[in-house]
Amino acid sequence: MIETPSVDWLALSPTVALLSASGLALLATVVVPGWMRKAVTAAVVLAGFVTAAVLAGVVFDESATPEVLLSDSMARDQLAAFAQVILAVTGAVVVLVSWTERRRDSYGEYYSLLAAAGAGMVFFVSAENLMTLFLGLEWFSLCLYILVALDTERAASLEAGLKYLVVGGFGSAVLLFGSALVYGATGEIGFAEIASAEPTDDPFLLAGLAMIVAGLAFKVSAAPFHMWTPDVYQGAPSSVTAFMSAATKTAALVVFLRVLVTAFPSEADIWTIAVAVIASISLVWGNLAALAQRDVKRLLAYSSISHAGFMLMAISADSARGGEALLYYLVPYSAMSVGAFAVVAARERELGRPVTLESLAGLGWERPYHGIAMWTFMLGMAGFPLTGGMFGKLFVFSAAYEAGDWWLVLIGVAATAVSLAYYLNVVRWLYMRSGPELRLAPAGGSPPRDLALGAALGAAVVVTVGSFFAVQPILDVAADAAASLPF
Amino acid sequence: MNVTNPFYAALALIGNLASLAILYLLLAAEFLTAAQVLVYAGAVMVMFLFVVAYLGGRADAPWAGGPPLLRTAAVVAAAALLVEVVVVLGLAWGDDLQDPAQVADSFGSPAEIGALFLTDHLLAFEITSIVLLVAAVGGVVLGTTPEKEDD
Amino acid sequence: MLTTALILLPIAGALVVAILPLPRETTAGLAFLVALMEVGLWIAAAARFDFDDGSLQLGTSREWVESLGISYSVGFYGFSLWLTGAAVIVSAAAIGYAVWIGRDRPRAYHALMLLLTGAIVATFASQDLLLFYISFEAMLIPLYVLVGVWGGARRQAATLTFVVYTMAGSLLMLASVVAFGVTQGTFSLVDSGTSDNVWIFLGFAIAFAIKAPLFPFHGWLPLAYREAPVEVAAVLSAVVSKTAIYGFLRIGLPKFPEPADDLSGVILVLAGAGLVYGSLLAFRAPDLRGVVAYSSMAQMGLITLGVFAFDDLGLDGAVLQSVAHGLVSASMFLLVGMVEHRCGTGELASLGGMARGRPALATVVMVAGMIALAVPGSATFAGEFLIMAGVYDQGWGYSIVVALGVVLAAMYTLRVISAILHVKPGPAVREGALDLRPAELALVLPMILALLVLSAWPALVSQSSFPGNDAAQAISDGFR
Amino acid sequence: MVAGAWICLLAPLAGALGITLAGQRISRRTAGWISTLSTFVAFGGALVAFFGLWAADPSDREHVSTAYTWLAAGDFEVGLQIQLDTLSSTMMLVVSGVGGLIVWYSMGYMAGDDEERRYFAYMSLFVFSMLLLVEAGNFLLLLVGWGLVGLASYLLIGFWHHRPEAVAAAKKAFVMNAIGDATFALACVLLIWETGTLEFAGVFEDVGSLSSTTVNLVALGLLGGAIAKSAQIPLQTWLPDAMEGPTPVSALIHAATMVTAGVYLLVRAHPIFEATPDVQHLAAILGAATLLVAGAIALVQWDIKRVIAYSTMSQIGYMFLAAGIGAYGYAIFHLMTHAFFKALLFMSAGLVIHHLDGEQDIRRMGGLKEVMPRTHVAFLVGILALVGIPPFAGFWSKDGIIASALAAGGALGYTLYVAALIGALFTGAYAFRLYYTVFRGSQSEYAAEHAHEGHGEGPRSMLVPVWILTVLSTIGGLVVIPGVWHPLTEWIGETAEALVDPTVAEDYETSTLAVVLGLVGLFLARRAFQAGRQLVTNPAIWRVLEHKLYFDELYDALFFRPAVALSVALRRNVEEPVIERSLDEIGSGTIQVGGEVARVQSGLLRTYAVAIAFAVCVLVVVFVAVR
Amino acid sequence: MDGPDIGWYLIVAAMLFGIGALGVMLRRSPLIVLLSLEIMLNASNLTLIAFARQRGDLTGQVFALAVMAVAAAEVAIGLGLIVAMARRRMVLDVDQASALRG
Repeated sequence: MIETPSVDWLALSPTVALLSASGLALLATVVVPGWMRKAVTAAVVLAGFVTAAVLAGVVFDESATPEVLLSDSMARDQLAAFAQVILAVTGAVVVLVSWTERRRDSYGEYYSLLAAAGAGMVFFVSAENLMTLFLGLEWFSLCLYILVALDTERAASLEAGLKYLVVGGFGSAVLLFGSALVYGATGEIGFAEIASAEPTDDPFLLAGLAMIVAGLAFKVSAAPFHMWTPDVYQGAPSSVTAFMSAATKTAALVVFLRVLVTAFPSEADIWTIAVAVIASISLVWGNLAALAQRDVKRLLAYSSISHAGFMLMAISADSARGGEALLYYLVPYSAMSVGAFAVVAARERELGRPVTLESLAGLGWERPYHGIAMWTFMLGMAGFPLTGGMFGKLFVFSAAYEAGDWWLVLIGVAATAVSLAYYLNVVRWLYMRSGPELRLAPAGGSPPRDLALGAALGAAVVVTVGSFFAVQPILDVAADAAASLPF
Repeated sequence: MNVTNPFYAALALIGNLASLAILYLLLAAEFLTAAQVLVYAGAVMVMFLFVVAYLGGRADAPWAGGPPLLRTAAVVAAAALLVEVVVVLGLAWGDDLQDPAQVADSFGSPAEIGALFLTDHLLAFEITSIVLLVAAVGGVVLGTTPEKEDD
Repeated sequence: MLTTALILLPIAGALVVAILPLPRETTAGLAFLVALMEVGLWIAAAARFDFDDGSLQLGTSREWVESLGISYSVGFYGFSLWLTGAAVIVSAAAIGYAVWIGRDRPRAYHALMLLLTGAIVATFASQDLLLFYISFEAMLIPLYVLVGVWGGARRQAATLTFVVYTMAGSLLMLASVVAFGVTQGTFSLVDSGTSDNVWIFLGFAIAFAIKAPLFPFHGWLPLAYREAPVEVAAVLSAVVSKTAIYGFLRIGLPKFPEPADDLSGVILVLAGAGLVYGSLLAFRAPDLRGVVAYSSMAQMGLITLGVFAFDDLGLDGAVLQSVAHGLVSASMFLLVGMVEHRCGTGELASLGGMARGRPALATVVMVAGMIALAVPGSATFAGEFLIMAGVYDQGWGYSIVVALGVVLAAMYTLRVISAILHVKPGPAVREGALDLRPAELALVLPMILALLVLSAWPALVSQSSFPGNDAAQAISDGFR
Repeated sequence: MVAGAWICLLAPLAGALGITLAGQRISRRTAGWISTLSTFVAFGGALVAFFGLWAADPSDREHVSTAYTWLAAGDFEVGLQIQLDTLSSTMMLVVSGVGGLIVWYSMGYMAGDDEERRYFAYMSLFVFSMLLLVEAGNFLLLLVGWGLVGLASYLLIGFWHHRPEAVAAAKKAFVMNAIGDATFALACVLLIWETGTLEFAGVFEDVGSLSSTTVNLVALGLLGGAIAKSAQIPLQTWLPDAMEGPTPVSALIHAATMVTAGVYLLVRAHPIFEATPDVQHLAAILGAATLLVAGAIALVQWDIKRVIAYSTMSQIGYMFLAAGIGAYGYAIFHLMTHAFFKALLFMSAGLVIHHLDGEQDIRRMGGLKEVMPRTHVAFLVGILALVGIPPFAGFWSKDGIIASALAAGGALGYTLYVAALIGALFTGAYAFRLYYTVFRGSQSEYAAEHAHEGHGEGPRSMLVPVWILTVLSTIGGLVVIPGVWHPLTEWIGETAEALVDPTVAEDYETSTLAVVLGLVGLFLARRAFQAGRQLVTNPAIWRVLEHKLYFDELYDALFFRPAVALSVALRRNVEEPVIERSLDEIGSGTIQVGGEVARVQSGLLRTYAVAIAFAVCVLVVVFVAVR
Repeated sequence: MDGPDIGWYLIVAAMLFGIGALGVMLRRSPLIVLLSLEIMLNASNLTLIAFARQRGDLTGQVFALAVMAVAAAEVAIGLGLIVAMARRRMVLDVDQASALRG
């Protein structure tokens, strides 16, 4: 008889909470009558995310010293917990954002899949070997494929789904092949073991590492692996886009950091450069392409690519400070992007058509609350003071500078300068258009009151601005989290 | 790979997979061989054929097409991938690929794999099940799209 | 504490104004009240300030980010206190003007104006490099919208050029800030030592050169000054530009002695060029704002000459001139606004003859103009003379350039005065156009009076700007 | 007595402020009285100071009093300080005295102008500035006064701001003076760096120790200021245009006081000039040139005030000459007498103009002797004093100067001597040409219809000052009688000791020559007048003189147009294309690139796959290759 | 052991991977693209198993098994998508799906 290994349920608790939420929601879609289905499932999933956040907090508190569970298949450390908190909170906010999203009746499935995806990510960030890594990745990716394509009545949604599925499949195949090679080179799949395994510059190992970097860069949507991003972000339901832009990036980046630092320390000299290059390509590409966009979701997609560039900068520093910088950056970033997409979603529902810059005209005056929120997010992404975005950039830059990549800092500065043009352009449309342009907007007639979305926006703004004034606490936490990696 | 009709393509794939199964067998992975045959030749392919049948002749799209540049680029890229792996192999050939480890007969037997799945790779196992569940849900949600003419 | 209050009061005021759903007039009035309270606070601060020992006073410091050595640390030296004084007075006048003119969307407008005030004060007060950067940037946020929403016809081009250009500069500064802070291990201006890295210095220098602006970095100036709401333009040219000077005085020179010295030649030449260039363009600018805008560019060149004279005369002169020019250019801009308000245009060709029957306008314009052209005996004259004397040590040529600037200033200022006041009324001047109303006088006169006081006693500023009344020493010691 | 000096300085300022602040609340007449009285108070203060000094022991006749530190930077300090010595006290008397009379006079002259208050405020401001100039205890304060009188003159020349000529003239005057101020300021800068102070005493002590170039430059700078202020060649062109201002203004600023400030500066800064004789002689030469040129031009002018203006220039030329050769006493002496008689001339001219409703062209006057006899007397006295006919004031002072030139000797001395004498001839000629055309002969019909009897020659407020000045112009020169006594020159000598002292013989021979030449001029003018022809008959010369030797045209072509052209060129070729457009181009360029980049995003799924595949290949190659 | 060297298996795997990639990059029918993806995954599987054998370590096989499941799931979703597209009368050609671009 096989003795079943002891499972550390606390470490798994966030995942479990979300899974059960997802399961309940799924159940509810079947048993609960249609008129209250949406409410119930949403409530359940919201509760799930909140519990997950709380539990992750507890885990963070409990696991000061990182440990590896279940024969090195998952890690229980503060890095994972930190990321899980961000992910769970993001998920909760997204639930709020999607409350008034119009869709064919598959609400139950939507929420349950959202929870499932959340669970996948929450597990993913704690993956400690290549198998769990791959499986976790596929886990939330599959959920996202479905979510993206969920608005089956919109051709765009389906197209986005197909593209995401195919390109995503391609990417994960690459990742898988890479893992296979690494496995072949070392005979190990656990990160720590890979690091300690003998062959350092075995060609298999290197090729595998390259492919793994590629696969993860794909999920981070860093150039040149980003090309799916704009299409998918544009086509997907706005709430899903919000979730992807914030959560997927967070999960993927954290894992990126974990894999590279834990599993391939002896190849650091190569992958730091590689990551730095990828980062700079993303910065240049994302910002330049964003200049040409009219569709706001697309614009934000490109901006998210450039942000990926910034955060990869931090990873390429390969230092504790770099880790801190990345983790800090994630906080305001996810808040800002979720918030921004939330505003877009609201406008979308109000106008009933995709949101272009033109259709933002005058929003700032018609809906002061949304306007100011969007303003905050744009300035934050541009790295203006009074938002966490500024400190994020500062830390990333200083990390890169300490690592000696002053050229990277300069590229970052230039990219930021370019990015201003389109971020401010959004603000310009919000406030400074008048007369003819305004006719695109519905004259008067306030939109359906949407408290949930309002609350979500409020939360996002609070985090964005709060992370500016409360730098130190966040930074301390981030430092602890980063400390759980063997720098 | 240049069959235009998905139906034949699918059948060809079955053949492909079957031969893979043989290879697995040679690699002393009996259980996997079985799984391969069942999962692929069975489930997956059946799904495929269903869909193909459902979609009927509408499905087949012509071979390649699109910008020629793209085509050449594709070929080059694929070739490059292949070549690289081969080169890597060549680099690594010398050292340890010759002498595979000696393994017991029970290597790759269902029992051992099952044991592993229930001990070391418990999580993997669970996740796999979750993934499958998700897939099922997804298939249903997407599959049951009502016909829509408008928009 | 007082310093923090000075910074927070306007910001708090901004929030209140923005949030409370008050009627137009009340909102505007409230904003103006806050601005006046700010002036009052400054007076209180000046009263507490011991000018004889010019060391850092009214300081507060609180850790912000230990790991990087970033702290919220503020305080005043003599010169920064004076600059702040000019700033609060000017912005009070500007807000008052906005109230009087009745800008629409008052809640947003006044909130932004107050925010701007707070940011400016914070800039002058900041004793931490990052805090400086933050407030330096924060000024842009309100300015962007103020110009872009309430500006003239081409406001959008103006505002985008302005912000992107200045932001580009200050991002270079951010890079430098990072480099300096990381190498120093602290961002505190008080604790950090000096650096001899030319590149880091260049980052700062370019940012300041764009902000000032110095020739040839003034590409944003003509459009911004023309299109901005006139009172915003006033704040822009009077105060915001001075933050660059503060930057040079507090960071550029003390923290980078060698680089500043090595590059002083270039900067001096650019400054001199800017002085002449601006004056020449002002001399033929077709409209009021053009003249004032280019003249203030010339003035910034002059002040920079003073700063990079590296000696007591030049530095004290620069501070004195900054304060004086701040007040005078603000009054000029407001007067321009009042004239434009009456005539509907600033084209010199279509103005004229406004002196007849409008004694108040005539007198105020004349006085402001005379101070603007630095008639001997005025505070501006004192400043220019000190600079002229100070920069002589760097090369007699610069003194000549300053002298040339004085003559050119006379030419363009007289041109604009006559164009407004003299000869026969222009096509745009209606007989009905009124003299200055009491409200308008109340806005301009305080600044004029302050200028007259300074004219009667320029030493008040020039003697009390730097620790131990020894500017060069203080700078070379890095204010230790 | 120092208190007196302070009162003298501050009273007019108080007047000016009072009038400005009172604004509409006081009647115009009150404003006039405030201004006048404040000036006379200043005169009182000056008297106190003067006699205080007079009574004091000769060794104790230099007092410096500092109110507070006006400007300071580091260890450089400049106080608001006044220096009271024989020179400044004399100047104070002249300025406040003559000034008071003229302000008083202008109460009548300006009566009915709707901006009288502004006028009197400006007048008081001017008197204050002038007093600040003469009392200043250091160069910077002197420069301040220097600039302020320029300001006041700008304001007053442009007083009738609806007249384009007036405004243009005002601007011209100010800009030209600004040039002077600039060179003056530069001189001060040099002094700061070389001597570390700007106080007269301190500077003069160190002058000896300075390098010759430094001294030269400083002296040149000061001289530049002096020339600009005193309208000497080559910065003389503003003065004639300045006649656009009200006549009393011309009398006060452009005859009696401000324009002579240059002379005061030369005398005040004599140690510096003495340290560099070349520059000092340059001053003398310029003075001589000016007195000739101006005298010649005066021969052909038609505007009564312009004639007098040119005569002013030429008289100041005499003073420069004197100061240039070191005859400080005579320079100041002539400054004083000239203040008397030139003010007198202007004021009586003002009476005429006032009488003829603002007409200034002498061709439309004539035969006014009958209609305005008293004015005629006053004017005649003024003319005689100007030409230097004994015993009138001008005679003593001017001949003193010419004699000093003789005494100075040397090539320079003699040339100056000759020039001065020729100048005397010119003086006689243009002075009497003016006199005859205005007062003698038959009335022009214009004069006839305007000069109706009855409304007298003007209000008392105008006449009384004229009388006083007439008296002064008659006897004012008696304070220096060669061979008998010269208290004034000695008095001045205590501050600025003369370098030359003409002997009595030189004096008398000069006097005879000068007087004779003056009379010759008189007769020439008379003959020409009776013959009804001009003094200058050669049309070519006439044209040249009428165009003031084309100085205006020259400067216009030399400075103004180039400046304008340059500014326009800069705007067209640098500002707009380079500075402004470059930004737009950069911006649009970047956006275009962005468009290109975005176009790569073809939307074709397969491209994405290809891109990824390629990227993977590259990564693998790199990774494998690096190791 | 019986059978060829591990290397040959790997070469086969590499070729399969390449072929699959080629399929994804060249074919326009989403169905066949899915098939190609399957082939790529299988290539990885083969690699895994080969190494497992060569290391004498079952982890690889377990991994491969998990991958199979995942692959199946992917197919299921992919097919669902395709069906949905077909229902919406969308042309089943990935080149036609390029409304989202720029």
